[in-house]
Amino acid sequence: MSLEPGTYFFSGNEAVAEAALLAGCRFFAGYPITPTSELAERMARRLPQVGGVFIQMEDEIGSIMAIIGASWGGLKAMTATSGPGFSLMQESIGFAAMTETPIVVCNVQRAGPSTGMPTYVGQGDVMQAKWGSHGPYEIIALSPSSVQECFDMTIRAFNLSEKYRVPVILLMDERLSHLYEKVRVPSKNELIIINRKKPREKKGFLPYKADDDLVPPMPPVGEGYHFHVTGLTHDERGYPHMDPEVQESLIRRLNDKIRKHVDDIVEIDTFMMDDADIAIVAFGSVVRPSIRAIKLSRERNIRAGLIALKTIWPFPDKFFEDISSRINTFIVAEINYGQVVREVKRAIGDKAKVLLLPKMGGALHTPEELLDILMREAK
Amino acid sequence: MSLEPGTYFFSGNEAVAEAALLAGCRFFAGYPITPTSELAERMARRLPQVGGVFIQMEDEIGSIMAIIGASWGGLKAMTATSGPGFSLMQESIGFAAMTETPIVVCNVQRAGPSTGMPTYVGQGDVMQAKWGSHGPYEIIALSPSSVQECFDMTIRAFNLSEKYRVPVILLMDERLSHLYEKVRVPSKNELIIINRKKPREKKGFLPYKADDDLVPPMPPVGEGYHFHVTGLTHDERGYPHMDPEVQESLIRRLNDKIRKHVDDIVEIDTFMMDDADIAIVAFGSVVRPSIRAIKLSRERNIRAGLIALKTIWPFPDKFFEDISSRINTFIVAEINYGQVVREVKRAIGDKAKVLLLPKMGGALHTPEELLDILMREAK
Amino acid sequence: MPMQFVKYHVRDKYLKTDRLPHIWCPGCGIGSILNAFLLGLEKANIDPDKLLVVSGIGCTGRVAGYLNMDTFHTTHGRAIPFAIGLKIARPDMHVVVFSGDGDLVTIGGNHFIHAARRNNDLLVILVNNLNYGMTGGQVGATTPHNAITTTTPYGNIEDDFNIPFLAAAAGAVYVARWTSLHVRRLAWSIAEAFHRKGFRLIEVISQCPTTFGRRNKMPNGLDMLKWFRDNTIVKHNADLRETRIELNRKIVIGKFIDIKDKPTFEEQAYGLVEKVRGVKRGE
Amino acid sequence: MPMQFVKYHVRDKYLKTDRLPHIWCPGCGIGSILNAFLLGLEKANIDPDKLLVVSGIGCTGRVAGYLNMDTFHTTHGRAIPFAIGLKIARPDMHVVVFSGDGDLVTIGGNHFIHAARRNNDLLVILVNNLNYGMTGGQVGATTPHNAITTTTPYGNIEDDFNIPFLAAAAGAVYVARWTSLHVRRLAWSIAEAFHRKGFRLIEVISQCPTTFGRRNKMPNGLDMLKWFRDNTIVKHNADLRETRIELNRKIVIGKFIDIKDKPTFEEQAYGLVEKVRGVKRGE
Amino acid sequence: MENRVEIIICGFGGQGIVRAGYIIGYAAAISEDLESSFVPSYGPEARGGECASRIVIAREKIDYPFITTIDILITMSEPAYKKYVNYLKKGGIILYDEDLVELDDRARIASKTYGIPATRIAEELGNRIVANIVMLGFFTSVTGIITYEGMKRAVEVGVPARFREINLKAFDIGYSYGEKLKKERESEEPLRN
Amino acid sequence: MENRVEIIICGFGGQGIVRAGYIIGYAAAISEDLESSFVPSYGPEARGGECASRIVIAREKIDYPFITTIDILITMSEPAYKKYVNYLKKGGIILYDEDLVELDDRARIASKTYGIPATRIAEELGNRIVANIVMLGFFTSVTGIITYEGMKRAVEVGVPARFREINLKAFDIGYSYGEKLKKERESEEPLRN
Amino acid sequence: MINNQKQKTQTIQVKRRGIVYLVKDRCKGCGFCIEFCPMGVLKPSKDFNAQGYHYPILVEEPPNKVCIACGFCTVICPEFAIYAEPMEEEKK
Amino acid sequence: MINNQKQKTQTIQVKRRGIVYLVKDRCKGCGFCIEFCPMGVLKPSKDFNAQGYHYPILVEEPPNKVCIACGFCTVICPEFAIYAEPMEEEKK
Ligand SMILES: Cc1ncc(C[n+]2csc(CCOP(=O)(O)OP(=O)(O)O)c2C)c(N)n1
Ligand SMILES: Cc1ncc(C[n+]2csc(CCOP(=O)(O)OP(=O)(O)O)c2C)c(N)n1
Ligand code: SF4
Ligand code: SF4
Ligand code: SF4
Ligand code: SF4
Ligand code: SF4
Ligand code: SF4
Ligand SMILES: [Mg+2]
Ligand SMILES: [Mg+2]
Repeated sequence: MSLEPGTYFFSGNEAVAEAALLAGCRFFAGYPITPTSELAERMARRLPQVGGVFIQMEDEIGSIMAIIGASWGGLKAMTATSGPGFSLMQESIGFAAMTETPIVVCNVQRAGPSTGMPTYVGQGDVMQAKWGSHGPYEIIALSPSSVQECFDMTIRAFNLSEKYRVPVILLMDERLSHLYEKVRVPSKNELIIINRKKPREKKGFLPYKADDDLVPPMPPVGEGYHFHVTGLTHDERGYPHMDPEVQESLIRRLNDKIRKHVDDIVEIDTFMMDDADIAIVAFGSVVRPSIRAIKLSRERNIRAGLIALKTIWPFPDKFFEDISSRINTFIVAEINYGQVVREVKRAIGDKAKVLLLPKMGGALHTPEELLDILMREAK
Repeated sequence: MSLEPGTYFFSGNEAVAEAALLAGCRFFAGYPITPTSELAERMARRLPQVGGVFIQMEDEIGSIMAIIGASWGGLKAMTATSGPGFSLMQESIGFAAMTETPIVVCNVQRAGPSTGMPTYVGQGDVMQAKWGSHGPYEIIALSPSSVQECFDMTIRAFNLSEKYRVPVILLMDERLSHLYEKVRVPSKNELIIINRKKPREKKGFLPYKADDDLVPPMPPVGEGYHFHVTGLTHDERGYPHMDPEVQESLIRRLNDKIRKHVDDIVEIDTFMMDDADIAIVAFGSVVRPSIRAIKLSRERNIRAGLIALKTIWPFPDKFFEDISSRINTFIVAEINYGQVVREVKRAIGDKAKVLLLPKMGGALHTPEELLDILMREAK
Repeated sequence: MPMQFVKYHVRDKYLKTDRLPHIWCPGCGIGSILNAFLLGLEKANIDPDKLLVVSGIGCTGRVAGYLNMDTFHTTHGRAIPFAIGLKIARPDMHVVVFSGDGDLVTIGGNHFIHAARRNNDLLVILVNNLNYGMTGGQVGATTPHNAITTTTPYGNIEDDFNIPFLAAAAGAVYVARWTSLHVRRLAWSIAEAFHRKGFRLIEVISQCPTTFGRRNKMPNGLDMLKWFRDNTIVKHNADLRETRIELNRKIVIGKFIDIKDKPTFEEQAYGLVEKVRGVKRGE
Repeated sequence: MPMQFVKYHVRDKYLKTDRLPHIWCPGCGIGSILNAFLLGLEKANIDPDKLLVVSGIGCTGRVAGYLNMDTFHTTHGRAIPFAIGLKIARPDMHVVVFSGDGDLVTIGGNHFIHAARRNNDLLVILVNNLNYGMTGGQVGATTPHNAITTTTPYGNIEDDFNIPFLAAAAGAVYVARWTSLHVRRLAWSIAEAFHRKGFRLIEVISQCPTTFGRRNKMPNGLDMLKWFRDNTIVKHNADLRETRIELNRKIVIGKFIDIKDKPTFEEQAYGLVEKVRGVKRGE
Repeated sequence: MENRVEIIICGFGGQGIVRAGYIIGYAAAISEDLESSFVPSYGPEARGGECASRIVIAREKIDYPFITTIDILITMSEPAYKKYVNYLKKGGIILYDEDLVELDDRARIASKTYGIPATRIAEELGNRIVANIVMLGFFTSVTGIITYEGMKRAVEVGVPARFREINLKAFDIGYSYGEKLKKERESEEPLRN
Repeated sequence: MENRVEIIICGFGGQGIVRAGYIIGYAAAISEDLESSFVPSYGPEARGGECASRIVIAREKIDYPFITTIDILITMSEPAYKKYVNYLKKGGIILYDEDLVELDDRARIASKTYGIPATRIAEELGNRIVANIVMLGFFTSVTGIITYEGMKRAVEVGVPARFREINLKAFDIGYSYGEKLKKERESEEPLRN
Repeated sequence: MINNQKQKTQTIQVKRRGIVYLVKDRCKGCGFCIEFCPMGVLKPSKDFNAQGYHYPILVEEPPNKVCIACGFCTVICPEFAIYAEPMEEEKK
Repeated sequence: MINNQKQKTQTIQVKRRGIVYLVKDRCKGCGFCIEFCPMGVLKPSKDFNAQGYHYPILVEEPPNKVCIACGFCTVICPEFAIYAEPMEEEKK
């Protein structure tokens, strides 16, 4: 009963829900919050149809802990929330990172901080997605810019989380969650589904001994592995071990398993970048007015292009380093007071001018605003 | 019954507690956690002696919300926690930022992520202190490197929070919290205590209309101001107002009131920087082996110096920009996998080489490790 | 005499009238409860300048914003801990927490039981509209078994909390339950509770026609009020094991608990100050 | 016959013996309770491979790490929601939550009452050592009034939770309380509870000589066990309003609640799957 | 149809504005071989108050799925009309419930305006709530952007099964009303020039 | 005293190792006009297990307040001795409870070693727990880093009031024991050269 | 007060009479005052108010249906739109 | 089992006898087994074990004080150090 291939007219929220089911998600635990409640509502209706379970927990902490538990129980699992709930989930995101639990967390960004404007768009949680929990850890964060991408990237989110045993954040925004667009659902054989690797043999199995890809196989429960999972610093057996050297090797591996696979993880879309000397950098729904602005600028003979970040974390440092020599000015358009722009600056150094075009929240940049700055900077 | 001037032998935890009382703190709400429980324990004993109240809440969320409430009730208030609790507090930190509530949050960093190594040092919460809550907001974060600084900077933390009506994070680490050193307690007239400004008159008073310093006076309760406080986007009256323009001006001001006062807020200690061409950048307890390493390097004719960050947020961009021309190499030594180093890189661009000397947690850098890298990089 | 058309209402002095009309749907019960609250305030003879009102997030959470007093609209689930700090800072003021069921006993359930246990000196008005109104009608911990909500499209498989029982088990000293139809008794109860001390809970069952009623065959506020009229039974001091709300059973309302002499947290905390310092506060 | 010195213990098969000795202090009660748990497991005839044990953070939270089974040491206060997800994923397994009082009813209190309400199919062993052991003896929601702890140096001004009452009010189907001295009855109770379904709570009052006992005139484990011996009274089906723990009153222990037929959350959730799909699960 | 058409349907909460928007978007995207996007107005602040659906329909992939200027304004309340008419493109079209909306001078910017007593028709059919579908039928007829069959299929999908019949009836009435009006207009046309 | 002296006191949990470390640090910082730092070993993992206090005493401000090599090792258990003796500086000093610790070859690195039956003395005084203070008295005498008065003041501050008397007694016994030992050594000294 | 419903149509002896006031444009037409007025003196208007709702008006004059200033409408109205006060002569 | 305390010194008729086993170095000397053995057959050793604790040893031989394999020490021991089993002949 998961979706038949074909064309659908979905909102971003709906697309994520349906893609999750196709990716194999069979458990959703969540707590209502604008602007993503419809995602949970669809899951509540759809999960029983595919043999899965929906549970509304008492809060967001309970929600994410329940999906972490379910993931260890063998189910692909997700939750969805927005700023206030995402903030509450931070402790548990660190726990999932530390225990290498595959989960998908959809965070639909609204205008913050605090309660802010619940029904209006924001992009203020980009840094939080990477840094919101304590201690050094890595996650993956993907940012779709159309309903089709909501769909595709949800499947990718599950795949990456299973492959790297890491929490994957689907960093949506309010505009997308409530935007309806056409979605093409691929056929079963076009669909790529990745599942976590299982231990090859039980004897001498060390639950936290990684393979060459730095990812350890994940043992199933109830089959006699007798493994222990802990958020304390642990050795390869999974036993707590309070020793700076154990910490050094565990934490380095947890981070490196993502950092060393940047090339596999990072996806970037570019538009008219071949001959561009000025570029807009955007992500999420801001990509849409940006495309329009690039088109308008080209009509005015401005050689502008667009860099649309589909993967935000790990940050595509190398991409920016490489491209920076060809570009005079990067304009980072984001609905916050400067987050991705810091990363771009760090990656590029002094090799090009980097400008921030911020919005505090509540509205997208208009194509005209973007065109204005392109025109101003192009000359 | 707060402390007499004189010399004391305090742990970092004790120094913070006593300084808070001297700064006027009369309410502490907290939840036990290693390595900062002794701070709460001292407050539990001391607060009743000075007429204040200690409450142990049911969790960290309750703790920080209680101090926010008490601050609106007119008391200077603080809480103390470590990584896991700090993660739980993130939603409320955003609320305090949005409602411009003066509070002090002491976060004693231990080795993370997750439960990690509770009794061992870490510095992995630096980025979290700035970005842990959703949406665009600013806080202030101070980082002491000796017990005397724990004392002095706690008073400063209260002063800055009152002056700018902003949450101030005292970013300690486990080494400091359990280190005992000599502390000089100044006399009453050496002590500078800042209190929040009150409205000048009731008539026509707009609770969120800022003065020229971008900080609005804070009305006391029970005196007929009839003000409303909300985490929703609000206009100058404090009324919820769902309008991108209101958001734009409110959020811009909340951020700018910190950004525009960087010069007042930032404090940096330097050591042997006058003629240095290579610099260690450190903060917290890592400053201590760094000083030693600089001394050792000088014996070997290496012109090394130390930049000790006392204020981490807002980040001292300008300081680094200014100094970067004189320095060939910055070595950022931190107990995480690269946080402050990103900021230094961003601030400096390509003007100097920036290296990270990371530790994953559990131990400080030794003076020898630091000396090694200085020797390697100096040639 | 015909209807007298006027510009002001007798309760206007308590309200930020420049914010009216409020955001609540036509037929919503929150307005009636707020109205009864103001009547209770008046009956209890409380000076609004000595009153602080704290709300969480939700439709009910908007109450604070309409009151012409010092008021606080906090975060979801955290009105109680905020109020705890506020009350400790100002033990001379009345602190009322006015919020929704989801806010106070679902996400905020832990603060609720701990505040009851500690006997923090708060008057809590809990508007139980049997679901999450603000976010569009999801199930809550107060949604009756089998009820339809947006996240229980096949009927709620969970049981709901028996809030008076829970509050009593946690230690609340005053526990009453009314509905948004029983506004007069509610007002009296509020007035009475103002003159008690410690953790006091008044649960008010209310209608949310827009999101709950609509999906449960009571599309209008009036339908739900009639349900309350026909399906409630007043039973003071009822056995609290019998007060769970079920769709096909009478809802028990009344005053269930009224303990007058339990010391509050604040009395004890400031008592400690006096004990430790050997002097009276303020000296 | 003299003492037989040996290398292995009869319960070793259940333990990760390479991790012994455990970190618990000499005279701590957690080891005895763990021991009784294993006896109960054996009595109930539970295959350890069909058992998942989840702990939170705290001294008691370390239990999971010593068991030679699939075990989970989660975050502070969150063992229950983790276990909820785990159980839903594997409804064929027994899921036991084994954790401390602070973990389960202080920071984790909300998950506790909601899981009881929902009747999530979990067996919860709550070790109540009247304080926070792991962090050095702070007050908890279970610390009796007037007791001395590191954060109540002048005596605890708060009242403690009556955990059985709270669990019952929230909806638990099996509620019992024993002490770390009553290990045999405890083991029987655990065995019995394994054969019930739904949210089952067994509270075990335990000694923490190091941080609690020391400050309350019972510096050794033995002192505290003697206190339990002399100050407990077995009263099955006791009136739960009478079961709060006070320093100078008898502690009521026994089996208080035992409801056998309430459907669990998992039964209903998978029942919904069958209803909606019209087929049995797995087809 | 031009390459890109931007439509707003507006009124107040409870008039089925969101559903109508969804149905148009769905009809374009699924029934027809077009691209479309749809954004409902959203949130508690809109309860009972003003409400709007924004639809973009295009032949090619839609880069920017939000409204810039309005090609077609469908309005079912006076306040909504007043708010949105300012964004109407010169030469755009206005459809309106003629019992609820009184056009003013600003409507002159439109090249064409079409009124229908949609709510009255719905009330006659026995349920005010189908006024939105009457309006959809009318829209289908007078604009021709979506075929009759295409929109009808979308209505079938977009309304709850138990209300399908009355909605399809409403749709047809609206459609016929549009057809009739067009005919009348054609004959009047010369006079208007 | 040299400019910087690094001291470790070690043993197992329950021997008052942390308190002893605090008292030395306090004595140096407050009673005397010196600088000092003190770091207790910490945390639940240490319960009943190994335990150590680290103290640095210096004439000038202490840049690096942690131990690098050990000048003075005070040890009250064999496992602790074995662990820390490896870090002892050549020419350092060892103080040890002679009933609980047996020095081995590695002690040769020390310039001097001083044994005292601190625990036995404490037991004779009626409470094992004051063995740490016996050791402090002994330390005061044999090292001379802190004056007798200075350390005594620190002991008064550092122990609970109701145990003050027995602790001061313990301190004096330890001190006298040291004085006696030093005298004996002095007479022996020539032999040792 | 709730069981007073049945008395609506009865003629009763009224002790005092009230004046009913309305802030017309606040009314959202919920009908609570109309339904639960013990005397049944209210009915919905034909007109709409500015918000588009049918607000309450008084049905008829004494002796059958008169406002007794019971105050129920005053407190049940969720919009702070309606209130009643005893007539002057009876106010004290 | 708890009230059995008083029987310690009584001579009682024993049905079965047990063998007591000890993993010596696990013992932390809490004394629970010693204190609560219903037969009072245990006492602390003079020696220390490797962890430095006095472990339990058996007091004396029959008839007064014999282990009856009641199993209480087996289950109360927090260290999984002591256990008792019925003697072979009685095992079944
Ligand atoms: C941390 C967090 N989670 C979720 C939300 C979204 N949210 C807003 S109100 C609400 C529930 C409101 O329900 P209730 O408290 O019953 O109030 P009502 O609207 O029914 O009066 C929720 C879940 C939020 N604001 N913050
Ligand atoms: C979020 C969070 N807050 C605080 C802590 C610190 N902490 C660890 S264990 C513990 C309390 C333990 O008490 P309890 O649950 O009663 O277990 P016990 O040690 O008494 O068995 C606390 C507060 C933590 N790990 N995480
Ligand atoms: S959604 Fe429900 S609770 Fe919220 S205002 Fe509307 S009727 Fe009231
Ligand atoms: S601190 Fe208390 S609970 Fe923890 S191991 Fe020691 S005695 Fe047991
Ligand atoms: S005051 Fe009473 S009698 Fe008069 S109109 Fe209102 S409800 Fe009816
Ligand atoms: S109760 Fe108030 S809002 Fe409702 S109909 Fe009467 S006057 Fe209007
Ligand atoms: S089994 Fe029973 S009788 Fe035998 S030693 Fe153990 S406690 Fe004593
Ligand atoms: S109960 Fe166990 S640990 Fe305690 S004394 Fe006996 S054998 Fe040793
Ligand atoms: Mg509600
Ligand atoms: Mg405990």
